[in-house]
Amino acid sequence: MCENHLINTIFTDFQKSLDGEQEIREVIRNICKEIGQISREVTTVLQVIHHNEAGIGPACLKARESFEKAREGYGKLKEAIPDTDYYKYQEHWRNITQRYCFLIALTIWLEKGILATHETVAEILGISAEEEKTGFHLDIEDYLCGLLQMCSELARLAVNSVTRGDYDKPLQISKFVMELNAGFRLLNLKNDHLRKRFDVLKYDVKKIEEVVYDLSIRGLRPKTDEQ
Amino acid sequence: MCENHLINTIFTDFQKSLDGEQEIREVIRNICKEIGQISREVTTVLQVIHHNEAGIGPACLKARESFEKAREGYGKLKEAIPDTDYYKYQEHWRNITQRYCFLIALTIWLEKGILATHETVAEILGISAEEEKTGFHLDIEDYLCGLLQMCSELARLAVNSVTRGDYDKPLQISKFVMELNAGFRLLNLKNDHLRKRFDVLKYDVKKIEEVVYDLSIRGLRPKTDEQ
Amino acid sequence: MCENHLINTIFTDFQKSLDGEQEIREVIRNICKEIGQISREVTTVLQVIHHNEAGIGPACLKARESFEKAREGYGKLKEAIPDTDYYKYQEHWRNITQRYCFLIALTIWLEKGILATHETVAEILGISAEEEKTGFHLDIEDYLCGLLQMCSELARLAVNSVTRGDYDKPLQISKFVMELNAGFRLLNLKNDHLRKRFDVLKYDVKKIEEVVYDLSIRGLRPKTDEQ
Amino acid sequence: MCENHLINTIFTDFQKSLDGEQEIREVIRNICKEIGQISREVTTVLQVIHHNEAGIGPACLKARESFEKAREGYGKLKEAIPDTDYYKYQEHWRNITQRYCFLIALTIWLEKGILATHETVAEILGISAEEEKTGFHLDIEDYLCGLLQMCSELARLAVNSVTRGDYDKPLQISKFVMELNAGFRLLNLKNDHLRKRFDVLKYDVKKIEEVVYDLSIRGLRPKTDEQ
Amino acid sequence: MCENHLINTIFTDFQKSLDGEQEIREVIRNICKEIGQISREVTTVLQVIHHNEAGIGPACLKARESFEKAREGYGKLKEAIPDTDYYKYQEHWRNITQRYCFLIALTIWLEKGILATHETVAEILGISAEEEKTGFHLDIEDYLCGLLQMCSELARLAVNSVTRGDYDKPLQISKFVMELNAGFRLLNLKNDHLRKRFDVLKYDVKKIEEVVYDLSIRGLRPKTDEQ
Amino acid sequence: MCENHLINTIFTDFQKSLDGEQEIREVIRNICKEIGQISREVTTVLQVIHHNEAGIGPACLKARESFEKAREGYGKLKEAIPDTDYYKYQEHWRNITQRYCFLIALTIWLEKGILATHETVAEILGISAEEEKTGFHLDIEDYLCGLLQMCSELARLAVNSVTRGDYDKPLQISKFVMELNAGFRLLNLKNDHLRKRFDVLKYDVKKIEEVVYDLSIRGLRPKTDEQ
Amino acid sequence: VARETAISLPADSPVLAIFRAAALKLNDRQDRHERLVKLSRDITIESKRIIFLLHSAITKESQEKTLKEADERFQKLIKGPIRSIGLELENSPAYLHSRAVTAGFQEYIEARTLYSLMATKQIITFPEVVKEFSYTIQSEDGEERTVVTMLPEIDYMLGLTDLTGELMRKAINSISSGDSDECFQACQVVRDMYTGFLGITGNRLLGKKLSVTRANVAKVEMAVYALRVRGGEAPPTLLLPAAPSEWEG
Amino acid sequence: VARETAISLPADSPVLAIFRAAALKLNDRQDRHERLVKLSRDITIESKRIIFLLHSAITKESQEKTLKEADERFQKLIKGPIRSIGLELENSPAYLHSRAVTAGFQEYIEARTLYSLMATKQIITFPEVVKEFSYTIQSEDGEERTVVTMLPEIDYMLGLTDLTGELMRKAINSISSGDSDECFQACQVVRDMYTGFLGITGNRLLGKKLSVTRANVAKVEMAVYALRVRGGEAPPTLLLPAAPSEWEG
Ligand SMILES: [Mn+2]
Ligand SMILES: [Mn+2]
Repeated sequence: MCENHLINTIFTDFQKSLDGEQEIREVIRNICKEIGQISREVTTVLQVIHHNEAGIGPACLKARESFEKAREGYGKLKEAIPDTDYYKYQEHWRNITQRYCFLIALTIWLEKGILATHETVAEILGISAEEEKTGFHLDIEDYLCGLLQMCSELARLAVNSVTRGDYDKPLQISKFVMELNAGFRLLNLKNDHLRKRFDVLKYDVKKIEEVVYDLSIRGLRPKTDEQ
Repeated sequence: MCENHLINTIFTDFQKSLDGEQEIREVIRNICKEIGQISREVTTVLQVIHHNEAGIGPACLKARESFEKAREGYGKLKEAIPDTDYYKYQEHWRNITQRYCFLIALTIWLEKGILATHETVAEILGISAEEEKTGFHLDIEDYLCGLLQMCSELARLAVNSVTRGDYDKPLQISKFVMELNAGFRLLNLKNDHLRKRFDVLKYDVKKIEEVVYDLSIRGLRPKTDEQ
Repeated sequence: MCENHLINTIFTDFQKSLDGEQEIREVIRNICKEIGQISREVTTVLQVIHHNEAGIGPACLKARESFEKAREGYGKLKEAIPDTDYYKYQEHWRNITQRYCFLIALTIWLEKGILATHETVAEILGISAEEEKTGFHLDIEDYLCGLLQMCSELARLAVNSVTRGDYDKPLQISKFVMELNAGFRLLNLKNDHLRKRFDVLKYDVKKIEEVVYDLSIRGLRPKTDEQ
Repeated sequence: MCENHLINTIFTDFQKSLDGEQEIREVIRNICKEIGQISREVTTVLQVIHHNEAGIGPACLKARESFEKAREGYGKLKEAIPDTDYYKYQEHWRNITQRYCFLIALTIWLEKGILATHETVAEILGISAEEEKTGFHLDIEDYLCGLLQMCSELARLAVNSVTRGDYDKPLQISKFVMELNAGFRLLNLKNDHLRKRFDVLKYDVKKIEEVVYDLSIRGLRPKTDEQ
Repeated sequence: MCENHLINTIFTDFQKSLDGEQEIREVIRNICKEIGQISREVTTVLQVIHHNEAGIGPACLKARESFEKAREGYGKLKEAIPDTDYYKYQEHWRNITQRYCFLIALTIWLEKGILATHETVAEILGISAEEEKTGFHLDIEDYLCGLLQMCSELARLAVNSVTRGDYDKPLQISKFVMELNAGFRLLNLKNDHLRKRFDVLKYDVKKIEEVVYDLSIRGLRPKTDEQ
Repeated sequence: MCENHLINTIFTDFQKSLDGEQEIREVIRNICKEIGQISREVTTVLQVIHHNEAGIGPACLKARESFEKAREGYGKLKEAIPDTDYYKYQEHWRNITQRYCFLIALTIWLEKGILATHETVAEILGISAEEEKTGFHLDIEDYLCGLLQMCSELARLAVNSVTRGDYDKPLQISKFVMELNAGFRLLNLKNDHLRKRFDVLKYDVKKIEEVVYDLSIRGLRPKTDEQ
Repeated sequence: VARETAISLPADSPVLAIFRAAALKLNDRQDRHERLVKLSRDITIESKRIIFLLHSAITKESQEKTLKEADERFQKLIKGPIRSIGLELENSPAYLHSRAVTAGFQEYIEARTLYSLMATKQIITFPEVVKEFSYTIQSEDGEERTVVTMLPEIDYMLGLTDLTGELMRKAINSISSGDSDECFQACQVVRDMYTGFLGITGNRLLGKKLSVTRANVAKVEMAVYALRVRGGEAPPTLLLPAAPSEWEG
Repeated sequence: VARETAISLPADSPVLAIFRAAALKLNDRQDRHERLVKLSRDITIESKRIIFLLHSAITKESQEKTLKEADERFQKLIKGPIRSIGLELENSPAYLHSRAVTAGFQEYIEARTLYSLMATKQIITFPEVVKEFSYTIQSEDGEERTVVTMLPEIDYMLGLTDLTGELMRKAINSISSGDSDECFQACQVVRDMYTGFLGITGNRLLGKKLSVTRANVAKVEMAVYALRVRGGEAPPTLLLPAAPSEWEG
């Protein structure tokens, strides 16, 4: 429309690449909607752990099934995004991925009482754990954010376990979260989202310690093998 | 003053429509002032629930009387606004309506321990719960916002009940709010305001769980049939 | 997942209405994207008027074709939106509609040198100029905003016409914009956006007056019948 | 509702004073609406000076009539406001009053070619020019702001006079504005708003000088006695 | 320097009034600096209440001495400002006066456990509580703002009292702040600043209620006569 | 007041240095008021150049006298400010100093038609032209800003000279400002105040060129020796 | 429990190992980011200076000299900091650090396109710039490999929006140096670019800059208008000495 | 005229000479500013890391190791970038570039004061920090001279305001690691600093940070409150196993 041919080309070329980007974003948005919905379901399923001991096992099973479905979504995501552009579009799935890290790590802890590694979580989502020049992967910061979310949920679980009369779990939680706390202190965080989330960890740890203290002074603390 | 007749007409017509809109807004503002004042009175009346068990019944009665008066105000509002213009002026009464939903839902819970439905609240305000037919209705988002405000108030009530030595009410509140929480978790919220309000619910839930925990660990929790 | 049936119903119903709204918004967004794109094309096409006299006629023809396409878009919009919900979704198309008013009024002025009335613009877009009957209409504020945008473009055109050696057009523009200015002065504006836009008109008027001045003082002003 | 009598008194007293203030503001707002409307009409009436020499006289007459009406409004304002509260409510009429100073000073210059003094303007508005005695007065800052607005209008008039073929008026304007400019240069301004307005004066002066320049270099400048 | 005599007079007169105002402001600023400094000292002195019970009495004595000095400052202020100009210069001392209201109300509560009335505070500052007669007075809004600041400080004191092992004071504070809260709820606030400050009160109330709760549930709450 | 002695010392020491700073600022402010007033007088005195050729010489003389007085002020400033703190307080005198650079450079050009160097201006103000680690000096950026202000004034002078019938001065101005323009183009400017001021220079140059052009086409351009 | 846990944590705890690994990765990222920010600042300041250099030439001869110098300085940037960015990001995702380098890239594009317009009367295109950012690196073991410094297209476009500002300056400068052809040309380029930007949709950053571009168009149009109004008054044949009285009316 | 003037400008024009000198000065300033910004960023990032290091120690033994490491890293900063700043500004007014370095200084102070509180239970004072910023430089000709890196007192104070945030973190951490003494101490230091800041008048920057400090005080006070409320419920003698029923009422 503009008579200078070269300038015309510059702008139409750019519009084309914008359109391409727009399309990719549309695809991403749809996939994210889907896996976001699944993550919300898992979250709801896992709520049962706060009120019903017996429900934990089945809830984990259900969660595992959902992770399978999420894995498919991540597969599609991996395909949709050009190899070099992971960080260009990251904002779209960042929150959701952090939530999956949280949900997977929580499930694994409920199942086996151990920490899900970066590799394990990535594997469950069917993506790489390595950040390379190109390619879709599980960003280490998202993994760490997920762990912090898990700690908050575990603090809540410690409180509700006692309400349910389970005096055992708070101690397990305490031991586990303290290890994570020691781990997080090894990191140099910038003043970003992860840092803010990390500041919350202190309060989670404090809450858990208070529960353990409450049990101790009432002699409700179970004897463990270690002590 | 402007010599072009056509232009003259366009602008004097527009000034007329501007003036008309201004008048409607004036009417709305006056009605809202009135029903806003009533809502403030109800809020004050219901404060007694935090300090005085015996005052709850009478407070609910007084509140009911005020709702009658508010209903008249809503009647006037309904008349003042053309059917097609509900959303044009909605901002004027939005906050007030949310507060009424809160107050009505709280009153009904205090009276009967049940959740006031969307229809019930709309009926008490004398307006439709359906958007379709007539323009003026009780927006469901406003209703839900009111419920969330109620949850915050109930969390506070749980705390103050314990102070008053009433160890029963926190458990009722816990059960009720947990159910609502489960309901809200079914939603896939986009809406900004409702979303933010919903995030507050998590804190209310946590607070209530901690109150129940405090009662449990001290053996102050009344035996209920279910457990 | 939530065991309380009543609550379940409330929330699943709400989710349905949320989804419905979401769908409507999606539809609106898609239509707006389309007509927005068309409006951008017209804007680009009409740029030619600033440096090529001969291009004006063809540009107007092209613009007219695009308005036909826009009209289809507005038709779809009208269908998509329930009669009562015009103001609920208005923000989506507000800017675009103002731009169409601008483009149509500019085209008509270029073609015939007259002011496009509110009815004419509405007709070209295939929508009602009246609010009362059906919900969807051409808001008069949007129409006026479009006229103000046109005045800015005409002020620019006055300058560029002189550059092109056309000393006639500035005088036409001057007469036309002065009349519009007189019209706008009749208004008692409250509205923020329109008000701000109107303040810009003062600068446009001043600019045009200075162009006419520059021609007058240099004896470049064509003799007109009136003088 | 609040059981502590002392506190009750404090707050109900305060509510009364709040209500009183609210009422006064309502009254002020209504009067300002009215005199604002009149000022807008005068502004429109005086627009004619830019296009039609012959219209100037009649426009001044019309303006004078409107000033009479404005005077009544200011009379009501003076009554409505307690002597001590002029500065409490000043913001309400500040802009309007500045505009009246502008309009009155412009009218008087058009009529007689002289500067309307602070006292003259105050007298026309029927208020005191002195702050001391009674509370309500014509603030000198507002008067000066009005003069600055007049200078901008005169700069525009200089341009449009030339367009009309009147090469005399620019020189009168030049002489008048230069004198005012010299006056303003005597001030040591702190005040933000006045300062900013004063900075605009520099541009007005420059514009007027350029108009006189254009006339001079083309030999269009009428011979005056002084030169 | 400006040759037109009339204009010269106008501007030199104005410069005189500007200078006069400037002088008054200078005087006000100096007095405010002084009483501001004193208020800061009192604030610092009263910090001791949070960690040292024994220091409270002496701190109140010191504060009282400072109020004497402040009273002198307010005396000078009263003299410096013309009766009609209270609202012209109010911004200079507004924050400081609010702080004095806070400090005086806090001191009196610490001394006697009662609310300092508007009149009492005004008297201590040596100024009128009434607006009508003389211009200079203690604005009731400033008084109320001071009370709200006191409530925040008392909420903090409730927390720190418990830390110090004083389980009595939180109950006193609770009773006192609840009464004030009931009072504030009677108001229909428009005013922005006061409104925002009032919203903070809700958090203060909640905090105090939670402190009382913590004492109650742990059986640490002293028996009072009322219960 | 705080019991931790060390912390107490830290803060009282800091307050002392703040107080010292405050005192210095007060002194600076007073001196700046004084030299600011003088600069305003010079500005007014030099206004005569635009209307009265004969007044230029006397105006320069008067200006020179005022520079003497300003020099005394700068002497006091130099004394008042600790050697290392020039840039700490620079904001206070920055604008004024730039104006002096403008006024001095203008005076010298009017007197001798040459560019006042950085050293010359500094000398007239009685301060150093060298930026060393310590000491009061004439900042190079302020000097350059002053030159840019002079160029704007000269552009205005070119216009007004023609009005006065002096066809000689515009050519001198043209030659001089073009040299300065070539000079400024050698500088690398940041996106700061100086850069913005420099962008204005283009328009001044353009204006001057237009005047020279106007003279040329009318054969009013005096023959100079160079051509 | 906390302290007990901490004390009892063995140095080879698998949890700690996970975090030690994470700490390394995070530190690497931060360090790299810092290095890139510094490179970007270097590019920014040098590009700004080249722009000033390009404005400084008044005569045709000095312009040629200037263009030559500018070209040399671009080459230094390409072989220096821009190459370093490529090497720094050889094994890391470029977009991860795009915020660290965007300012430098944008300013570079502003300078580079201004240069290309002056040297060739054409705006250098995105692919052409990209081509210049490709390097052949000799490893220590003698093997060659290709490293490319990735330039996001959006940075190129954002640089172009700023170009309109420089062209506006150039146009007004060229009026006062009497070169009206250059002024008309610059005006048309700015107009064409404005038209181009008007048609672009779907990018927030560009949208924000549109009003600045519009202001630049207005300024440049006013400049050529002034040129024309003056010219209109004085047809070349009348460029003879004449008394002002003849020009009346 | 313009072009003529430009062409006729001799290369040794005194006007151009003035501007050439000015150009040199302005470039010097800009270059120096850039170098200082880079040094400041280096200081910032390393200081932040030292702060994290200081938080990482959980046990007393690890704390000693940590303090030792922190001290070494401070020395590296003092002998490295901080010294470079001093040298850079040896002949230039320091305040001219204070905006370039303030971020680094503030973060350094935050780290340094936190360290001093942990190592000596005292906050290192401004004069003490200043003393550490003094260097003896050996010139090439063997002569010694003293160079001081000027630290504005306001940067020291701004660093202190941020210290309250770190102390708050430390206090809450120490609760959960069961070290209630440390928590009470940190609380009192934060309170004392808040009291100190409350008394300060006449600085806008500090005023803005006061609300952050207040928030930190509130957080730390809530932490010690929690500690006390728990303790209040459980007198030491009752720390024996007991059935929950005994704790009723
Ligand atoms: Mn630029
Ligand atoms: Mn920090």
